Amino acid sequence: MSSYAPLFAVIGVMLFWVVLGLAGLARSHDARLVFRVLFPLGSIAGAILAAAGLAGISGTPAALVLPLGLPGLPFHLRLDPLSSFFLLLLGFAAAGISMYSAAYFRKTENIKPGLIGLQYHLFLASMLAVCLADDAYFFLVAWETMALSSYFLVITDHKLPEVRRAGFLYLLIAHLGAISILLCFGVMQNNAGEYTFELMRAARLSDFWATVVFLLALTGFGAKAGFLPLHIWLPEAHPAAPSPVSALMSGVMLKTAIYGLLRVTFDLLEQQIWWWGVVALAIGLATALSGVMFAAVQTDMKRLLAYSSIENIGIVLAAIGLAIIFHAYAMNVLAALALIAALYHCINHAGFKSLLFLVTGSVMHATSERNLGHLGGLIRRMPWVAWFGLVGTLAIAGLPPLNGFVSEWLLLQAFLLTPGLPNSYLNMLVPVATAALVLASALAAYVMVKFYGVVFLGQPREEKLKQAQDASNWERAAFVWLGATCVLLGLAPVAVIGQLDSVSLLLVDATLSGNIARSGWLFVTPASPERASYSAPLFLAGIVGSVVATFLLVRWLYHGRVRRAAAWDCGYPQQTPRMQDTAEGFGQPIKQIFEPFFRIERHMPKPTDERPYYWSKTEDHIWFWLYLPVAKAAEWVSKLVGVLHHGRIHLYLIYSFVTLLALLFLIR
Amino acid sequence: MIQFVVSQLVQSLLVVVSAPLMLGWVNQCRAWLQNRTGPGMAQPYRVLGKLFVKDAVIAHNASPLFRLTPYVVFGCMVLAASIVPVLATDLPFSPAADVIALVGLFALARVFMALAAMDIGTAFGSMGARREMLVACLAEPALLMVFFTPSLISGSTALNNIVETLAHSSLAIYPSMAFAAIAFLMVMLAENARVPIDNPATHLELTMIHEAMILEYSARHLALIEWANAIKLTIYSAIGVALFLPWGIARAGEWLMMPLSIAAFVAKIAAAGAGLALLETMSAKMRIFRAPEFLGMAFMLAVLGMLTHFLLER
Amino acid sequence: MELLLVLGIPLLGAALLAAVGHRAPAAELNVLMSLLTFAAAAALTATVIADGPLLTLHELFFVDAFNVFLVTLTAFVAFTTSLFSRPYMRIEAERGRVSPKRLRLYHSMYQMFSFTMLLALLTNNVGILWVALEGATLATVLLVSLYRTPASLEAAWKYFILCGVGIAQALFGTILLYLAAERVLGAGGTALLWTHLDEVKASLEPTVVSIAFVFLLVGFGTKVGLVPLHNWLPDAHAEGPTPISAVLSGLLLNVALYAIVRNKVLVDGALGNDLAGNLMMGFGLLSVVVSAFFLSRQRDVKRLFAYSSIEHMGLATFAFGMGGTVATFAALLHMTVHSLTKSAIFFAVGHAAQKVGSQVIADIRGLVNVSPAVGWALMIGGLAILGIPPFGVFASEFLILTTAMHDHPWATPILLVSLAVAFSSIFGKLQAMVFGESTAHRLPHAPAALPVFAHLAIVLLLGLYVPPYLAQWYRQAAQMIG
Amino acid sequence: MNLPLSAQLINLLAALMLLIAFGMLAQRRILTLIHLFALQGALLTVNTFVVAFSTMQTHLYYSAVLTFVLKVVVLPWILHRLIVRLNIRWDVETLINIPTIMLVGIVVVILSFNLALPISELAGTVNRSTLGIAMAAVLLAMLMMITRRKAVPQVIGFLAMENGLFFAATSATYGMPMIVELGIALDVLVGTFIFGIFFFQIRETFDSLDIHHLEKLREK
Repeated sequence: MSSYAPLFAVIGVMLFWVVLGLAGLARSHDARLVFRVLFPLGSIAGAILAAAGLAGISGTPAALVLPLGLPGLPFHLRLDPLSSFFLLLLGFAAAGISMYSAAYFRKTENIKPGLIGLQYHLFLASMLAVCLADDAYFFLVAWETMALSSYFLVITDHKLPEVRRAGFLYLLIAHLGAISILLCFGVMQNNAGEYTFELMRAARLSDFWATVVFLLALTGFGAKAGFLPLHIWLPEAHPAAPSPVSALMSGVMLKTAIYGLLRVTFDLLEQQIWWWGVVALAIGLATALSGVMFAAVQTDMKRLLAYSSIENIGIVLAAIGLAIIFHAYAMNVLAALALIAALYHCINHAGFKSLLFLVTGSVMHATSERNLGHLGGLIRRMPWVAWFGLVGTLAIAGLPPLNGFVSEWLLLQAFLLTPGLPNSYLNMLVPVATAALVLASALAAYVMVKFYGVVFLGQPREEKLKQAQDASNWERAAFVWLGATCVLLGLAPVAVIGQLDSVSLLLVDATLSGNIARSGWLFVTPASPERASYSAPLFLAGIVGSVVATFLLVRWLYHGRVRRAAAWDCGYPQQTPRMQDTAEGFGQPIKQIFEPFFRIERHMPKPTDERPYYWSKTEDHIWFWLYLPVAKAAEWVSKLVGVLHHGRIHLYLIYSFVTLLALLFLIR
Repeated sequence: MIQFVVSQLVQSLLVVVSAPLMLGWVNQCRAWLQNRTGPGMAQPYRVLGKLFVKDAVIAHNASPLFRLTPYVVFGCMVLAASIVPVLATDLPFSPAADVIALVGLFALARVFMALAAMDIGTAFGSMGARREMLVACLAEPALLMVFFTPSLISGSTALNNIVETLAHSSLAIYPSMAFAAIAFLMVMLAENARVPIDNPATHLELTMIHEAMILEYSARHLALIEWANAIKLTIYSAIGVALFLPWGIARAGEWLMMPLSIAAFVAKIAAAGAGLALLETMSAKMRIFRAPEFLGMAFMLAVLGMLTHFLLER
Repeated sequence: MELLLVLGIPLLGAALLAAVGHRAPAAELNVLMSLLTFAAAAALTATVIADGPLLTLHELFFVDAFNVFLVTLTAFVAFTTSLFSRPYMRIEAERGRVSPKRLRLYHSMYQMFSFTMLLALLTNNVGILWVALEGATLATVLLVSLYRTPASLEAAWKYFILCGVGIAQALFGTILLYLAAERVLGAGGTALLWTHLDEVKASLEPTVVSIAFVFLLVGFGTKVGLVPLHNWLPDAHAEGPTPISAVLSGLLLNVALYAIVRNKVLVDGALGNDLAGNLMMGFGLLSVVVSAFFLSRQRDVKRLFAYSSIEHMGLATFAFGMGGTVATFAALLHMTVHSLTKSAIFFAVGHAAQKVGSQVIADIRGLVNVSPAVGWALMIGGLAILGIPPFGVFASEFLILTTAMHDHPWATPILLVSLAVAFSSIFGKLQAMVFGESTAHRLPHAPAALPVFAHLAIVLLLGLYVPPYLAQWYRQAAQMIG
Repeated sequence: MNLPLSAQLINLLAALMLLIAFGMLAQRRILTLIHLFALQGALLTVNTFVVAFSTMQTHLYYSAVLTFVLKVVVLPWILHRLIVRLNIRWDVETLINIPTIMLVGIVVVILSFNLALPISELAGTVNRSTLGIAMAAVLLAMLMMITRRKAVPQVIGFLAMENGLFFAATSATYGMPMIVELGIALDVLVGTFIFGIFFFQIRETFDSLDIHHLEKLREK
């Protein structure tokens, strides 16, 4: 197999997706064609892409130049391990999600099938192009196309004002990010109309300009990934979008930002400075913590998942920061460890977050409810959705032996290895950072218990929930696909890390394979067997074994008589669903403990109210401390400027007169 | 190889079987301290036996998850028991899971417990689940930080390696371990639903945490859960003694050391149990919203432990 | 020969339409004339491609890489705009906003305007250039006040006075240039011929030339709409008929900028320092910033896009000011794509305003629901003008910003802020107009979708693929402008 | 100073130009304004003749004639007709009071002289200092446009500006090439006509020529 085969396969998939979109547009109102044929085809293409990506990771880099683009700046494409990895991620997620969308959109009212198909497949194709681009112009074209197509998907039902608001916020921040990425490339280019990544790799930058590049990249990609404080669009846009789109945005699109950050920081810049890592680490942890805290107090399930995406992205950023620190001190193996933890977490998150968003999609279709306060007890009505939801929940809560645990385990190992650093301040920093990280993951478990418990367990809080239908076959297939990925990623870390080695070799020129291989395929030993090791298969075997053994033992020793009766609950007579904890109630303790971090509006009923009710609104300080003031300032300035256009022609003549005289003075 | 498996099984079974005894011992000590003649150390066994023969009563709307949970919880605890070095540090299973995985294991059990508690949809169930998760999400990081201090000292996160280093390296005083020990004690109280966070002996509605979660369980399911809790308590004590007074534990393959180490283990565990009882009798249960402060303190101490390690011991 | 056709046909058209402009087929005649002009321009372009720059009729006319593509562009936009104006003006007439007499004036002046534009572009004589630009003002000023509403009258008056004064300053600049030139070239005709001036530019007297450039910049800058000389622009765009807004934004501003750049070449040659460049960068930045902040407070959709024209002209001026091959290339590209995109937007806006019966943004809602063509055209055009890839505007802004980042990093924060503000202001209004619940209703005549989408298609093409000969021109022109 | 007679003559005329410019700046009555404008045109004509005579440039004669026809006969006549039609003979308002305008004017003149100094040093023509005066005339005309409240004086100011330019063209340089001059003349003529049309439109819309009616288009 020549090294070009994967590249051509990938390009083929990209074109195929575009063609699918256009085909849908051609027969715009033919729902059958679009959803029964085009989306499944797209999903198959996704699987092919995943395979190509897998092949590309281990393959040698292959480059290609298209005869498009600006004069002197044709589109450069390149497939190297890094891009292959993210293409793999895109591929498997897209395969599952397209499968799901085929069923989902068919059930959605008043949408134009062709339009949705076009936007959806353009979105996929542009994400693919982002990972494939090898020059600044093509990269940005793909990048903005991605933003644009996803924007149109977000505002699918644009008649709701809040949806439009969400879309506007999203595209605005995305555009800001794009501009600062553009400027970052502007610094790296050599000002001869040459914008290929090759030349940027070759370019040597002073420390100052390198820092400028890094900060611009951090801002630009952070706007897309949702780093603090640029994350506010995320919890707005995800609930607004249709669920498969939220799944794609959260599972894949955020990762393209991570891809860009890695590409610029480790590939295009040849040296890093240690304090960049500290900055990234700090921002990452802050993002993770705030994300998970806000997730804990949400009452809308998609907002909750959106905030949890922010948390996961924060963890990834923290890992990248650690990698930067290690790499800056030329401790490349440790850098590789941190980097692999980051990448591993990316792909894990793609798996379980897509799964969970799809689950919410099915729930919404079955119940037309998004508010946790009106759900509950669905495990009895929709077992498929519920059990795969459980898989996703356990995975995202970082519980062994599923995949979420592996990446957090690797990351913690990386943290525990920091004492090797020559910089004592950093050593002091490590315990705090570790603490924050662990706290975040513990809170994540809290959040997910809340999510799953309130949606699927307990008694249904509304009558209509009793008529909820379980997922259709297409949706089940998607669940199986993604759920299986989560399990496999959890069970075969050694194999995955083996694949990731070529990426870490590319970025920080070191691999873990030496350490990993030392104790066979069964054990993950990042540093050495004595130091730390983890074996998911054995672990699973242990749990399953002991559970089964216990079960059989109990069965064999004692009778299995079971009586059904009303719930006891300390003997309280009638139990109504309203007695269970609501989502708000479940989040209450977190709200109380971390009160200063929230901006809480409470409305307390007065004793005299006839119809007393209580509500509280929890908002983000950042919105009020950062965004509103900026908006106000802009408004103020524009009011100021507006005076210029005063309507009196004499005034205008005076402008011209004065300008003339001023310039005449100037040039003398 | 074979003797490894044997020692593995011996240690795990020892913990699993002797766990109720430990519980009984603690209760007995409490009885003595309160000038009561206690029910006797075998009481927990009797309780378990009785529960096992009873018919299980389950709420109408209980889902399969509800019935699965007791087995999962019990299985997790058994597995945990096989990770922690009790008598000797040669555990063939320990490479499969280090301290982080151990914490993960506890978390897994806890999450299932909480979900099962929410499954029936009673007021107390969800309240208990919420409080349990709250306590846990503060205790778990503290616990992990506690583990990190010794693992930084010993340069390993595998529990048996840690214990090996601590036990058999030339005797060194680790100030950081003092912080870690106090933090660990606090976490242990919280995680095992002991006073001052929770009171295992109460069914007073508004104060209970753990009991509230298992209200709906009966018969064998209840038995499994109670047993699992006993194992958990034992494991915690075992970890405590293994980390903070590791002396006398047998090195890999030292069969002659075995009897000695058994004696040492029993003695240490007994002491720990007595100490626990004493602590419980002396302190009063605190309000649920004081718990975060308590655990926050534990968390801070653990972090301080790591800091002091960097400060003084490198 | 083609050259004479290019100039002759619109002149003829002006005469014809002055005679029969009020009859029924006037609009078609207008289209026909514009089409012929465009054909002639295309032929001219072909010959220039074939055998290089062209200097004819006693050196009175001069076609090189710089103006040939502007000529084609002008003829093309004039043609498409005439296509658009056919249904548009018919609807206006049926609504009784314009009488047949005024239609005659409109059509004949439309042709006259494109004649002056082409003359300004083609002439080699700096004086004629001035005359043509003044002529353009005269041709359009009565069209701005076509509706005879108080507002339109006021707009026209301001347009006339301000541009008149500006153009007078430009004339003074031209005279000074002549004064400087005649000492080198001697009195008489040749001293105003750009080709000759270009040869001897190095030996022109610096002080005179610098003062001359100030007058020229302020004078022509008024027509380009550089802040603070821009005040006529939004009024004229908002109050005139939409086709006129389209050609004002699409053509007039370009040609005025062209005049400035032509003179900049001479001035750079004479001064040898980058005074001219710095002045232009200053004006450019000022225009971008101020117009960006103006955008957010607009209530009238045509004013909104008028200000965005100011912003983009400022960007182009800034790029020309930076100099260097890449930046100049970008500036030329920007002129092209901006005039295409902006005129397309004005087409869409015109139809939208007719559907709703109001130019007020708050009244225009949910266009996609009623007429997807207009709605999507407005949305896509707006996104294109906001510099979203893969449209051509993004290509030029990409080059401009990256170059700025490399050469003048201090300017980029200003640009960043302005672009962000502009984006939020325009896009917020755009989204509200295109999506959401609808207020628009059907029209008696089908909207002219062809010109809009033709323009947008070309802009899209230019973002993804610039034809080699076009790129070649840009390069040559960039070389020449330096 | 021993300049040739022609040069002295031209300088004299230049001085007169400046005088008239100030006169227009100070003038309140429209009718007088128009007369002053015509006078300025006459000066221009004479000046052009002198230049043409002294430098033997035949095409300047044509332009002199052109100037005479346009600026002494046609434009004043049109303006006169206009104000008769619109009967606005007495117009007294300026935005700022006259003395202040005068002061500003002085400043402008000084500035333009300063600017013109280096140029006129090297102006190769018989008359050196006229350029400064021309520039001054232009700027003063502009000042006049700024300060007048009604439409007609603004237009006269505009035309006076053209005069200044023309003066610069003829006296500083030996006149522009003929074709350009024709173009300029045409533009001026058409411009005046359009101004006329405007007067009527404004008049019929606002029934007054006061410009403060034309201040509605503004940022609210």
